[in-house]
Amino acid sequence: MNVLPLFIVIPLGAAFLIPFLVKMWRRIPDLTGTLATLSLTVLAFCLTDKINTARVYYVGGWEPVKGIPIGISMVADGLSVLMLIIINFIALMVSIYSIEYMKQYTDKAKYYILFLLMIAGLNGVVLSGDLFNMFVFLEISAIASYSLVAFGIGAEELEASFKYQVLGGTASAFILFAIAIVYRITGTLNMADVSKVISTTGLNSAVLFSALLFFAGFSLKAALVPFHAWLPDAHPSAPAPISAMLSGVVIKVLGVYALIRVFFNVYGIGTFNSILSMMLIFGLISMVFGGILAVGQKDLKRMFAYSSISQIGYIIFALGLGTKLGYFAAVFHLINHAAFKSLLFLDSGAIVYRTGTRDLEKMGGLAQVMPVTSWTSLVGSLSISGIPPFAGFWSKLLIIIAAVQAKHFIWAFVAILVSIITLVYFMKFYKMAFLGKLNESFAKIKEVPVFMSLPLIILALLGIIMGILLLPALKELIIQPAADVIYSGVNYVQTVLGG
Amino acid sequence: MIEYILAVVLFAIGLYGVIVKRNLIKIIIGLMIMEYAVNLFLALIGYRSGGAPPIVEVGKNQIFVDPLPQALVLTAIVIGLGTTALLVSFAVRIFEKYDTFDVRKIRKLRG
Amino acid sequence: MVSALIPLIGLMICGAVIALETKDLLSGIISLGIIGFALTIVFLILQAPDLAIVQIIIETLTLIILIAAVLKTTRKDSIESLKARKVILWVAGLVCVAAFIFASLKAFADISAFGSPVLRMAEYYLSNGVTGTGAVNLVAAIILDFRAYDTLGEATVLFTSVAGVVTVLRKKGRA
Amino acid sequence: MQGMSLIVKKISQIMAPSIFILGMYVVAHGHLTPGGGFAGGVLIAGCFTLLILAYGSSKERSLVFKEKASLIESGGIFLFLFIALLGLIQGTLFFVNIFSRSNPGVPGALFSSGIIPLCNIAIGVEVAAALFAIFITFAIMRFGEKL
Repeated sequence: MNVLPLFIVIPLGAAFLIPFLVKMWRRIPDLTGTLATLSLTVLAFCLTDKINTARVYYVGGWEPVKGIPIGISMVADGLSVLMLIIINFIALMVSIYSIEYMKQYTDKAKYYILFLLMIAGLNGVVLSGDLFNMFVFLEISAIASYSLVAFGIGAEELEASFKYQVLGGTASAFILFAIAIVYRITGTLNMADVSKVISTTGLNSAVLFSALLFFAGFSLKAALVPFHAWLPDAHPSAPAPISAMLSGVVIKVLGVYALIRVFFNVYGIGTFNSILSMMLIFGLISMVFGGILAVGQKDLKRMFAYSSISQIGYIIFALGLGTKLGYFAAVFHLINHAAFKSLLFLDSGAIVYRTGTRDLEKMGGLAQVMPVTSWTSLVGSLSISGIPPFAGFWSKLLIIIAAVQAKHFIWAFVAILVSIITLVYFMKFYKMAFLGKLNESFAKIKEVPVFMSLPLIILALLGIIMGILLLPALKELIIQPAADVIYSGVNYVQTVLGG
Repeated sequence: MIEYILAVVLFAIGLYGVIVKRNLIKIIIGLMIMEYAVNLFLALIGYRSGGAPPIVEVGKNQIFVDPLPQALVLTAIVIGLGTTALLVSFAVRIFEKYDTFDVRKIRKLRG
Repeated sequence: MVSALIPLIGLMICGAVIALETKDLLSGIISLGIIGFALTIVFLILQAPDLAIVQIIIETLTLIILIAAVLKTTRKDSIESLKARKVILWVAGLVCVAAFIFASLKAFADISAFGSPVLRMAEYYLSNGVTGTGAVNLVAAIILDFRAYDTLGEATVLFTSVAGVVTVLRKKGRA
Repeated sequence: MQGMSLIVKKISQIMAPSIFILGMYVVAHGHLTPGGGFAGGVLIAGCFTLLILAYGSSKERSLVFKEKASLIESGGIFLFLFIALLGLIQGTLFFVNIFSRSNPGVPGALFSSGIIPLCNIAIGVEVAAALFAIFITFAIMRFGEKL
């Protein structure tokens, strides 16, 4: 039996059932959330079998007629499977973490409903082989994340979320407009079929216009500088598990994944060749700006949020290099960033949970009272700033090597510089939060409960293992197939439609 | 052709509202105008000259307009309703905290 | 009939300008109603009765929500003061808009004229829609059979936004 | 929320049932005429909204309405998902229109086109409850006395 629909059905079904079941036992939301994400993670790992062939699933049994797709198709190729693994694994960690953390807030059932809907939306985006269907699922996850950001309904959260909604709504309008124009040009919505038609018409100004609209929309979702205004407000204001989801997964799926899918697989870099230089420039700007702005932050989570902008810049920069190694490095960095940024945000949540403040200046000496948080933060920080032998080092090294190979020496140098800046602010964070003299008011705090420290430990261990042992296996298993999908570009048409 | 351009003008007016206006309700209005414009554009691209509404009378041979964009608009309208309801609830909540819809008087939204 | 489109869309544009520029929020929202109801008529002219029905009811409901929100809060628009910053913003906004319209002018020169759509996916719906699904309303056939998966997503969006509204408007956020 | 004057009450008393029946009609004939689950659902929600606006409702009762509406909403959308799953259960694909294959009916008749009318009913229930929930949530909210 084909498992692809289950990625949508399980989270949706769980979300729809929670309102009925919660009356029976108040633990039901925790249980459903964790079980649903656990089963999804297992299913996602099952898909790594035969990862190099694209699985195509025609929803409703509407198979193509005379080579023209008429229904909606779900497509799982290497890139989709990689994204599914990231989404569902991080979601599992976040779901376990939320069991304790969300006790600070009221109405946990609503939290898990919205969380599961967000997962369903993200899975739907990644699996979709249809432009409009992708838009619909993108809206589901966007609307769920707007409400989750404001889950505490404090003034700051509401404002941040409003800003997020306005920019997100604008992005959605751009994307829908672009889809409408694409439909007008090609008469179809299936991505592979669109690609096929566009390759025959070539690049005319209508295609270019739709491409620009797509680029603006997805860049807003990915928070590339100068479209980043919402991220430094929205990510810190959200509850910590949601910050971890947003920074670790949502901007990558709605932004980076969608950009890759539309520009590399649908338009093809051959049709729209200035896309690579646009990605290079936007990636570089985001990388530098995010890094510089992060250094000055006193707010812990805001610093991480700017760091996310900078790291997304790295990924987009590596994609923009347009070489096989660049794609590989981009995918690898994407995995690393997902794992470590969610680890760091969960750590920040642990600190906030115990100290009640996000201000770095009020912290200090926490290593004495919170050893687990301290060690996992150290692993996360070192890995993101690219210290060997952690996984983050390898991915950054690969990005720089790729840049040198592509003869962008100055930009490779900039990437090294930003990497040093990253080290500076993460060391600043570690020193201010964990080293030094312990603040007296914090003398009595304890390590976080086991449900919160468990995901931290798992993610940190994963980082160490990924860097040292698993790299060759991981490479063959999931990274290379994903990079191949990007590299093969418009061959997507053949893999999906056949022929 | 001119119809398409007018739809784009409507979209641009909405965009202008979102960028320039400093009032939460006005920003919501701007977003809604953008949604209307996209719906209008989608409906326009499906029109076929002399086409009938896409409801088949069995046994009759007719020219119909393209039904697919209509299905898309139906979805887009409902999505628009969802986002608008959520935005309004946020605006009302923010008003409760600050007693104003003015972006400049609300801390985070400034700039 | 189709010749009425251009004046109607013109009316919508006027409504949009008034909605954004009026000083009274209530008038702004009612002008927004002009756009919505004019859009209903445009849908009817474009032979889309399904859309017209949904649009007219949803427009009414949206207006009720917006008006209720404004009546419970305030009708006053923020007072705009002429500062350098505001002028810059204004110029930036206008430049954006102008660039956008200019780009679209060039882009639409490349696509076929109004009234002759490109049918690729839709061809099958028009020729085999009734025999394939049994529904004579082709729009219903598309949204609930060919593209029913989209409709599941759409219903989920509504469910999500209701959950969101209930979440945001609940009494207390933190325990 | 307070009710309105006697005239409004009387008129809405007459109007509400007809709006309700119109809504049901639009839902049931979604595959034959313009309309369908969304339009019909909004109409049914409008009927209840009208009654609440005309007659008013105490805060306690509104809260009960909100709870009920949320539950019915989840039920409706779960039903839709279940109809979609019927194909999988039967051993074919997700969202397969199982009845139209085995028993297509006459196009144009009320009982035709397989799962489409069933989906319309499920969506109608969901949309009606969802919009009513949104309305009642806004109605409960008052300023001054914090929610």
